[in-house]
Amino acid sequence: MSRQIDDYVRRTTVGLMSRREFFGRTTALGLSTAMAGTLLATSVKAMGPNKGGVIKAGIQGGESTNSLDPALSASSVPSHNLTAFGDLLVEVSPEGEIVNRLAESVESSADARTWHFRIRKGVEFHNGKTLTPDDVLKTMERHSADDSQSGALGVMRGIESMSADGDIFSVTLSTPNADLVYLMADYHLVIQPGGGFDDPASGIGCGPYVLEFDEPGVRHGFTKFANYWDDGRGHADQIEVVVLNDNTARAAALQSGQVHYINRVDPKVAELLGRAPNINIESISGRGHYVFIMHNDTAPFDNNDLRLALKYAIDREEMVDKILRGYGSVGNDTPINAAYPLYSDDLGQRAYDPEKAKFHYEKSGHDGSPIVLKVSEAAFPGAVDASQLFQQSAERAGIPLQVERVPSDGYWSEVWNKEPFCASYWSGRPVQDQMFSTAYKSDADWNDTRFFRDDFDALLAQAKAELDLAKRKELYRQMSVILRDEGGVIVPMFNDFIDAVSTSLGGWVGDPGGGSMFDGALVKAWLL
Amino acid sequence: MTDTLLEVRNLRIDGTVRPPGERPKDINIVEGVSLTLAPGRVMGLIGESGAGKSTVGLSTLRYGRGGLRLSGEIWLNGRNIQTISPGQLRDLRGREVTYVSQSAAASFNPSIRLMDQVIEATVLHRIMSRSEAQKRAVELFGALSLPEPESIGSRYPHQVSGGQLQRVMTAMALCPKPDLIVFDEPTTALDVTTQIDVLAAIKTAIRHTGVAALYITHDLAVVAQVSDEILVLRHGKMVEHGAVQQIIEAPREEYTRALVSAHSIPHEEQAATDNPILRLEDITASYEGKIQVLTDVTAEIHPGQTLAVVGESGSGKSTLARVVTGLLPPERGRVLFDDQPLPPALADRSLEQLRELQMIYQMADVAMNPRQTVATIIGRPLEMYFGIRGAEKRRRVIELLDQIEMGESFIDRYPAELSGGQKQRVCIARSLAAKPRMIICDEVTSALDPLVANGILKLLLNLQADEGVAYMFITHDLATVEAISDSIAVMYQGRLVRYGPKSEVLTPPFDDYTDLLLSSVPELRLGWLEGVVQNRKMESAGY
Amino acid sequence: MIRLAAQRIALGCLLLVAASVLIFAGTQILPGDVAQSILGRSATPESLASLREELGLNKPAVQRYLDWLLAFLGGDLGTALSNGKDIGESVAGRLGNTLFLAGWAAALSVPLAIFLGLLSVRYQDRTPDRMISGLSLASISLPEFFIGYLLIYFLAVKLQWFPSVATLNADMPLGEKLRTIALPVMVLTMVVLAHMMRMTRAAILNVMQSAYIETAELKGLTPFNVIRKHAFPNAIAPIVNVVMINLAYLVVGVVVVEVIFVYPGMGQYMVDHVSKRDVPVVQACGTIFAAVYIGLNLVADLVSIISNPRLRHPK
Amino acid sequence: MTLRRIPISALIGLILTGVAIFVAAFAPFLAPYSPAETVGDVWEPASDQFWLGTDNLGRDLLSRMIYGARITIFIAAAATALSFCVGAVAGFAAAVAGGLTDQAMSRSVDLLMSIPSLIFALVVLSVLPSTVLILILVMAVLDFTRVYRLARAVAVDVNVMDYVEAARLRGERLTWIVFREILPNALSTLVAELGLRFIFMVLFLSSLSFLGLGVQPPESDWGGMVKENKDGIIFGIPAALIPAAAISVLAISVNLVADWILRRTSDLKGGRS
Repeated sequence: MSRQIDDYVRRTTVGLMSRREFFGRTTALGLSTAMAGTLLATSVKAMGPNKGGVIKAGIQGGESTNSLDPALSASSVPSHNLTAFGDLLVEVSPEGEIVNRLAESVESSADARTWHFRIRKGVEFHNGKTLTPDDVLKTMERHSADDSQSGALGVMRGIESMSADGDIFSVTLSTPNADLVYLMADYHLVIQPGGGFDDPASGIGCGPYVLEFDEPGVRHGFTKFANYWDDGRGHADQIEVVVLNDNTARAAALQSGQVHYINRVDPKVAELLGRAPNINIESISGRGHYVFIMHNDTAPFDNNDLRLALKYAIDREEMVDKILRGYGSVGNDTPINAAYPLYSDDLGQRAYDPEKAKFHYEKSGHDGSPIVLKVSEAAFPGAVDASQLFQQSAERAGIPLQVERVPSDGYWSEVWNKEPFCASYWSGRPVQDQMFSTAYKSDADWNDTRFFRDDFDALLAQAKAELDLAKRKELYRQMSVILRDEGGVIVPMFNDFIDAVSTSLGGWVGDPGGGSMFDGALVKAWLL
Repeated sequence: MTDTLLEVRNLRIDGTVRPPGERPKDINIVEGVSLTLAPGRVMGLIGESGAGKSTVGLSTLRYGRGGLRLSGEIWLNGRNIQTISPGQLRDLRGREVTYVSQSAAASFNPSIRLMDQVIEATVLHRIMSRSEAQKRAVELFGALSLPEPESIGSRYPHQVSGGQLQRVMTAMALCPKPDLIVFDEPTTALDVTTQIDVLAAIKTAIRHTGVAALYITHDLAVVAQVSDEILVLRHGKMVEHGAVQQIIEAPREEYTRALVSAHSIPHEEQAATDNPILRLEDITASYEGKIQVLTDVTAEIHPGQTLAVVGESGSGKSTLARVVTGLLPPERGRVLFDDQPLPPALADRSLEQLRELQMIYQMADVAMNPRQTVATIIGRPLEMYFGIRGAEKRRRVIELLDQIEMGESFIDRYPAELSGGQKQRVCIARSLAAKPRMIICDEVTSALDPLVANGILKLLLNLQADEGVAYMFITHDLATVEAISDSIAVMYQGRLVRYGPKSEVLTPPFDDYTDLLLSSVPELRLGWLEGVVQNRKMESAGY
Repeated sequence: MIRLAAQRIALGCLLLVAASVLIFAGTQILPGDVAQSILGRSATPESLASLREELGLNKPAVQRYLDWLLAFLGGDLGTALSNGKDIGESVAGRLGNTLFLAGWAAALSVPLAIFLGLLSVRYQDRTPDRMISGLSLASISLPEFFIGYLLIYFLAVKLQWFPSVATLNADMPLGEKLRTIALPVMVLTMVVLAHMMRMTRAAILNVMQSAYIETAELKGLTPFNVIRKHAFPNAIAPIVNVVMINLAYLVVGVVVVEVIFVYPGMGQYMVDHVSKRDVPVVQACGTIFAAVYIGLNLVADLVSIISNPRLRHPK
Repeated sequence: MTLRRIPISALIGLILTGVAIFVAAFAPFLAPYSPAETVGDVWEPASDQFWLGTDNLGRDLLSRMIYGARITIFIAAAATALSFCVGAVAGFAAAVAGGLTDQAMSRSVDLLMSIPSLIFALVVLSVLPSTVLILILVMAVLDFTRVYRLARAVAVDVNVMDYVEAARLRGERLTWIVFREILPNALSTLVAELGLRFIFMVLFLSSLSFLGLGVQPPESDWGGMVKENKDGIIFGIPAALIPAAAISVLAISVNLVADWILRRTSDLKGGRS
């Protein structure tokens, strides 16, 4: 059997077998997914990456209006660029652990209010300047300024002060946050010389690749940075991001061998594409999830039995099957899944159960008037169809669900967060704390389920300050349980990130943070 | 060499017409035509339009316009050209037989210099080298008494006058030294004074080169001057064939006699009454204030009488009509209708004024809306001016149709379903419907065949007798003038050169222009052309 | 003739200015503003205000237009609001690509169209004519994206002869470039060919009615020479006219093709910036497009003036 | 005129066009399924359950084709009609009025035309709410310029005819001259043009929908359906080819009819000369 596994490992490493397939088979052989993951990872390392060559990626999500300013990066192409020319203080590994990048080490005070990052020495920017903690400080200041347009502005909130002295960069928080280090892994926070105040869009960082040409909306090319500090990255001599927003064009480009991988593969073409002998479909379940949200403070949804009834009345498997066509995983009515650090996999999975649904529905004493679900294609791809499935499965449980379709434009301003029961989408956050505090804390910015629970908030605060991972994990577990059993959110499924990768590319390790190895495939993968 | 150059044996020509949205159907154009022509002889083909003259002429080049189908035998230089290959046919065209068309202006390629077109065939068929051909062309230009024979070849068609073009085209036909030339109404489109020169030029050219010719025309007088024998065609069949003398002096066939005796309409001149219906007071007019086309024209028309305005193209006679109708307000002078000054501009005239002054056009088929039936066309003035509608209107229309000798059966036809003469009659009826006191007739007969034209003229005269309507009759054809006018105005370059009662105007002494004009009108007698040419030579020689 | 030509040119310039005003006005009435659409959902009032200030969006429109016009005439197209790049540079590259594509498409389609036109006149109402007009009818009626994807499927994916994605760049050797744009060129050719061919045919047939064609035939010229020497020269004006219209289309009308083949041309560039309300870019592109269109029509007019012997050789 | 007289090509055109219009008119009765509901798996091949297979969301392609015909033809027809009424009337008016009026109108049309239509449409539609009405308006505005030019050209030709002058001399009003003298003689040319414009509208609409600016989902014209299913093309899935083919067939058949009308009119000219 072990030889069997080794064989799979080898074939997967060199790309003869997709990771999906690999996990399927190894688990079939009785291995735990995690186990198999580490196996694969180690072997990949063992194989050792090939150096040289040119890797090209066909990426959706780029326009001729794109800028190289890290603060403005909001789609795949810009973030590909960031990973190419920039580096972060810390990163979150696919397995959810913190990896030090420009920070050699990270320490925090016992109360998790002050954090110290020891900045790596001898790191050089592409313009020849050497990295100093001051650059880090300036960068963070630029992103946290009040009038900053940075996408990371949100994560910078709650920072009281920052300072740089010696080779230490320190952050002081207004309230304790054990997860700060995760926040610092936000992909916008690329360290720029002088914080990029003078020329934010220069494209100069201390990443593995130097910008060669920048044609927004067309392509971005980079060449290997000779003095790059980390040998574990930047294997190819040159990399190129080709902007291919059109699905068909992307698929065709990969099939005709013009690019080595493409992102955002539409689930329905995934198999078709995978059938090609020289192409693997790489999909990994991320933190993004499709949801139906109920306002806990609005009748009839203020009745937990009704909420439970609806939660039991949805057939998650079917949805993953029909809406995601298998490229996704069932949800458990909590925004947290295995993609999060400190995830506890021992909450029981809630399944479709018409009996229980009927029971709770009757218990709720609802007057039997149709329950209106507002939906639009804008909520998430296939939302309308998903709602129709929901309606049918609910009907089988004797629950009168009425799907009302509303126009796509204005959905986010008029329906979402206003209507008591509608479809929606959450892209997820790097850590549980952030996810909870954005959407489920009583005073959260976007508490779109009107979920006001002091005990929940208390747990959140406690977890924030808890440095003992085991304890935090337990706290998070309790929170998820509360949400699952009493929350207003129905989470039928988590959608996968689907990439299609040429078999000529090696070292592919899916990252729950995002597709294309969290937009880092160009710098992490190599040509076989 | 045989003594017959060309022999046509019972030629038959068929065509196919494709009426819109209908199945195409075959029609016969020419049938049973036979003729023989000896080298150097000239045969005149004469007949009305549609008699198949041109078609027969072109058949000698085995050319059928619009895909006409030729059958029968056409022997040229001893071989039947019906049977030769396309290559041989191309070799025949432009070498053995050449063609001079009615409108040289249209027959020259506007974007190629004349010389290149004149010598094209000659060089193409390797009859001469380019330089020789050019030399010959220049000689021919001279022989055809064209100005600047050396340089005229380097001009473009639009830089040369119509009469000159016609001669250049003759030169083009003569250049490759063909055995036979087909002249297709070469002078019809020209003014009489120009026509005579071209005619003379062509005649001498033919005589000198000794080429044989088919001379196609509808004008007996013209053909009599140039040809040795005449073939009369009608409806695609031969009517009569004989020597010129015999045809014009002793025609056998009824139809031929009619042709010969055309233009003989008895009309007694009437004396001018005291108060004119229309009076033009020293009219001066010009287009966009630039080229002055009318200068100090003063004339008057009396009720129930006809003023003929004669002149060549560009003499300003049509402009005069535009002034009277108000389409072109004059710069100076005024138009009095019934002693009341008419507003110069059309827009300012009252419906009544418009009604009393009607107009008939030269081209009847563009003067009627092709999408309206005869009933609408004639009926419209009735309802406009008199508010007559419905059955009453229809009754009046039928009356009018009877008046123009056409009858009820035509009432629901479209113009396209009428013959040229009938169209013109409908136009007349339309103007009559307004019960006008005066009608302007702009070249109303010049687009028509002689016999048809006569019919129209007679009709107009009868109507004048019945309705007492006055005519302002614009024409370039002096024969017509003599036929119908009471008084005559001769126009030349926008001025009245001679004006007065018919009798005075047409009796000597003449001013130079009128003299030229009158003497240029072809007369139906042998040797007329030579005579005139002779006189002019002598005059120019200063005797 | 010179006067006439001069008039035409003057008119063209006038038209161009008018067009630029129209475009500017149009961009002014676009609802929503740049700042809003740059920042998107994460916009806060402060950041909006600061960005607007920074972009100078709070000057009066007329002044902005004049400033812009002067700069434009001075060859300075300004900088894109959305990514602060110099429009001149970006446009230069994009325009270059567009012209490159249009140029080759024209080089292929124009001669082909005229040849086919002549051919179908020569064999009027016979099999070749019928076939040609049938095919042209079909190609007129096919949506261009349809042709495009079919070509991609067969020539790029199945046979792998040509790349499906036409991302062109300056440092390619010419051969490589041609291979890259092969598919878009084919599509464009198909799209414009039919129209030009039909017009050529119509124009020549129209001339073939004239009497001097008969004269030429009666001189014993071969049918093809009749067309070549006598018909074609007099049909040039209308033919040039339709050619110009199609060239204009090749330059300004190819957004769809650009999308399909991801070709870095002007259209795509402009569309992106429209969605971002990037006024300066939209103005620049719009004006350039208008200039191309007006320019080409001007050429057509001038040709028809020049090719007219009456005007070339006055009496 | 009886069917026998119509040339075969035109007959085919007429029949196909008729079928399309019939289908569009009676869509609800003909369509086996609702165009919006998911009835099968994605991109099922044609079967006797789904005659044309299913589309990218597993909806019955045939039903969507039928409703698509309705939307496509309706919008294209409406836009054509609009642009024609405006364009023709304006063109005639300009031709008959002549002088300054003519100059002013023609120049402003030139101006409008000097802005590339697709770009124009993209700009306008990307900022205005994309409703069917606005779509029609934009398409009409862009198209009427061409109609105007043609109408004016034809009218100018007719306007110089003697019978128009005769009408003027008779003292007819402008309306009579435009509608009774000029219109009937310009009509056939315009009708033929109408057909062509309609095709351009269909293709233009499909381009817009293809660029995502046309009809908004779940409604969809044929062009939009091509867009929805195009991802399948490169995998040899015909779902996108069917609507595209439909567009072509419709265009061709209308073209055939238009050609025929054109030929008839030119015959008429030939008949008169």
